[in-house]
Amino acid sequence: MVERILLLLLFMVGFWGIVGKKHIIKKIFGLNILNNAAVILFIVEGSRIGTNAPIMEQTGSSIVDPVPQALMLTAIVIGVCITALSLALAVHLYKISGSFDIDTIRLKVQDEA
Amino acid sequence: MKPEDLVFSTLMLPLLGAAIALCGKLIHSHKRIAKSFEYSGAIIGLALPWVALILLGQQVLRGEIITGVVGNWYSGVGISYQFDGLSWLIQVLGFTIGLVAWIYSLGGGPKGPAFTTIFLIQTAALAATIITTDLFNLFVCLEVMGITSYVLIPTSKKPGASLAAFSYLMVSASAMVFFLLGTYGLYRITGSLSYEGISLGLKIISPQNQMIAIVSCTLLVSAVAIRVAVMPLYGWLPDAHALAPHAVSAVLSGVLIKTPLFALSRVLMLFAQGPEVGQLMSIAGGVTALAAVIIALSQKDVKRLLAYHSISQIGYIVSAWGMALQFGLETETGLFLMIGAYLHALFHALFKGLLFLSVGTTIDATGQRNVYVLRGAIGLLRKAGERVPITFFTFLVGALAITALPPLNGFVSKNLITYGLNNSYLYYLLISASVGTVASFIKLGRIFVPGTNTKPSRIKRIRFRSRWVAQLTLAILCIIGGFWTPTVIEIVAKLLAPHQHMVLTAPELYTTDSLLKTLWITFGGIILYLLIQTAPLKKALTMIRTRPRNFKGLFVSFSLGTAALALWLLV
Amino acid sequence: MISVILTLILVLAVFTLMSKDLLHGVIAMSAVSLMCSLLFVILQAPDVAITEAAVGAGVSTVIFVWALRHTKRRDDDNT
Amino acid sequence: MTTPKTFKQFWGLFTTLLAIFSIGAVLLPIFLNAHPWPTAARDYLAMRGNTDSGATNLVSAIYLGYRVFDTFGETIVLLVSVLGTMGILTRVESLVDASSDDEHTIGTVSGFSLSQEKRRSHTLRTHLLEVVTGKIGPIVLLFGFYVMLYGHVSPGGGFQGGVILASGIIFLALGNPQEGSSGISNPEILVRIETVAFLILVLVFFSGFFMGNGFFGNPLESTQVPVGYIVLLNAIIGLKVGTSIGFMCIAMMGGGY
Repeated sequence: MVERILLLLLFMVGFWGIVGKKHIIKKIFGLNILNNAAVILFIVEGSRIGTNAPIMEQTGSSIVDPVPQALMLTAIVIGVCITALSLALAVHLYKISGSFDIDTIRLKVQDEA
Repeated sequence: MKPEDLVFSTLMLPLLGAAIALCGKLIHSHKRIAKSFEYSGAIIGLALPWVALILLGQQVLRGEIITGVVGNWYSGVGISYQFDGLSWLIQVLGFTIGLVAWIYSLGGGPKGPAFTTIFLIQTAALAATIITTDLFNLFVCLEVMGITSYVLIPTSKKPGASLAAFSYLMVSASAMVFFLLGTYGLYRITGSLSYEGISLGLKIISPQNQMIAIVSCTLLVSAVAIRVAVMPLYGWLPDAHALAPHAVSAVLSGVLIKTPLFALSRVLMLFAQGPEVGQLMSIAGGVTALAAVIIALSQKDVKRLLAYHSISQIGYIVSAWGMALQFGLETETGLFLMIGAYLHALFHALFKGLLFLSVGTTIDATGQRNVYVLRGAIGLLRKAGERVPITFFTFLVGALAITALPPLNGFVSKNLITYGLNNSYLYYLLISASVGTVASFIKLGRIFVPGTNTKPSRIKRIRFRSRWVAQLTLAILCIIGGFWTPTVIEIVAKLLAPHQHMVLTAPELYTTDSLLKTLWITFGGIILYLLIQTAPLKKALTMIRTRPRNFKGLFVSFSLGTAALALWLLV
Repeated sequence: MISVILTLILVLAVFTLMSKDLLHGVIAMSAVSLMCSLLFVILQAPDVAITEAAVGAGVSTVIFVWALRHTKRRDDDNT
Repeated sequence: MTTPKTFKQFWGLFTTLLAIFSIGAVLLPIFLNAHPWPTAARDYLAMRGNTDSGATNLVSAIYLGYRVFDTFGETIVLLVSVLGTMGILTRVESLVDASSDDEHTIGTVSGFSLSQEKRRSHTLRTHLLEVVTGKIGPIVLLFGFYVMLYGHVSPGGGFQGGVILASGIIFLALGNPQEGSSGISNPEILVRIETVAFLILVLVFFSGFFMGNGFFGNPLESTQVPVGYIVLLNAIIGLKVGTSIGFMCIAMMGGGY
């Protein structure tokens, strides 16, 4: 139970990073945390039904559910790709506006447009 | 060739094309060979799937639904798919616009093997999104679709485009995490990821799990609604669509915002709450249609005006779609509304694509995007090398189609929707939105009216040939879409509901009643246009245009919208 | 055990968002990833643990550091 | 003038908290869900997973067998992300150089080199670093290949091995005094391997169709070694991922390290 509440808090921290922070790199941190929270949730809950890793070296052992693990491999990689792209965009925005603050960037960009 | 293989060839061929086009990147020294790689990739990816689509079309018209598991693996773990009439219709829409937009991009728009690769991958993702019946696979498809658009938007090299791409990325990537959580909730209570397993599992869940099912449904719907850009969640769209390269804009607002909507209808059919969601979405859609058109009226950037019209038209589609879900496809009204929603999606893709491309050509030639400044575009285009005013003609076709004047295709689909809605409050919302549409296209059309620019424009000679091909293709499709209406409706009805032997009486569209209505709407639009020339309204519109918009608003509206949807379903 | 690691992750996450020096934030972010992968090892998910360690703590840190090298490190108005 | 500012700040804080807590309230039932985790898929896989795919590592069996379509999508996301990052990177560089501005092209990635003139400083490149990384690089590469090719029996697989491969490539690039002009750390060669690996990956998914097992099906299903498919996919994905991430990192360092 404690873990679930902690995970929810972690998720909310990530969301706070995206919504509350003006700094765009911090927003990307927030997105990362958000993604991690979802991944941990899947893995923690999926491991409750077994005791062994899903590698069938001996038959008959009680393994954890491999499905969420396989799904999360995909989710982690997609998360990193998104992070890479967003960082590249952030650097580009910094180069054209000289700031990391999202509101300042919006003002600068609108001036130029 | 087995039908299962045909289904997958519609998405594997674009990917093969993408791989081939990418090989063109390796050969820098020989421009010719690199080009030939790129073009052959594009032909494999955008033209060959049509063969598969035609073959598949014969099957789905017979009412066959092709289902299975990808790669014939065990269905409890593997990814299941379903190819039915809806998939076929959406793929037709996607490949039409994809092919035309790619041809346009040869003349003006991003170039190079990398662009072609990403463009083909986007098309493949569209094809995959609509055939998958697995929640996690839908997540992956939506992510692929998203990441291609985040990459394609900033290729126009405008500073604002990077910001638009960044906002879109942040909001839709975090929405996709919510989608993942929705998947989690459903997997946990039903033990399955495929739609079939989920719908079986949802029938036997205990009452205390009912709430989890509802919340999961909420998360899925709001994550997809971000992509569709219904009213509270639309904030990322105008900048992204206005600042993207023209060909990409055409695809983005033609196809990319509609595919998730129709994929969502598959998901919603699983839930008992589907009709309620449909009801809320239809209200949101109606409000979107009217509000977006008012904002569109206030814009001065040509492409941003068009982008707000995309939101407005998606409002039409969403309200018809939502009402269709509310009534259910078994009923005649529901089926009609779904046909209207699809036809409007298709026709909107055609005429909005056409408008984006024509206006894009005008912008490229004249270097001016301000509605109030640009005048006499026909003459300027002639100076840029266009002897026959083709761009003006295609713009005119698009504008007349979007304002729903007969006999163009917009008239058909809009009337179908209003016929289906039949005097509910949504009907009046949509009618008043139509009036606004007429007024704003009169405003936009003035760029072609002879006159002198208030600012000197730098005219650039551009290459017209591939642009003409693209624009004329879409214009011809717009014109012929208005004829053969009964046949088209019959086919779409057969595809959307193959197992109902309902005698569909296609509504007579060219009645004096509907023609008179169109006349009134047009008249109202002209009046409204004259009204917005007056000082107080001008001031009000400027206030609307310069209203504060910020990044945070996107997220606040997302979370509040999600909470509202959850409350709506729970109470 | 799981709760302890999760608490640590939570603290690190808050630190990441509160840090004045973004480089500290990046280091904390990769520590979050490492803690995650430790958690996954405990939870019998070795594959995910390897991926998280390689991708979260490795590749994404490299990209973050690259981004900071091209820009500035400090978050001046920490709001 | 202070009142509106504080009001604005207050309003901002209020909306932020509202957003966070409303989303938290919506997510509460999802996170606190105590329904027992479903075991149907686990039980099936524990019984049949090994014989279906031939892989001992059931996560690999799902990742590259049952749900290989997802993995393919993920690989595509990586490809597009690297292409896009490179495109933006060239733009960032061109902002610095204020040079080439040919219209509407996604920058071709070949514009990057580790060549001497592009580099601004050599502060971090010491002799020690060159020797150590140059010697460690091949070992890391070997380890990467091990993780990659044994993914079906032990933890690891194409993607994880690929990332290790990428770090080996970066080590070699750091250790190579000839600025990556030769060997595997040459960006040109990396791009070539990446592209060809992607083409082969697509063709492998076509192969199931040619063998009559449908796209994404196991072409070796009826043979003695069904696991060959997973090993093959691991190898190709590993090469693809390793070269593209390695290339991206080298290009990022290209501006000066």
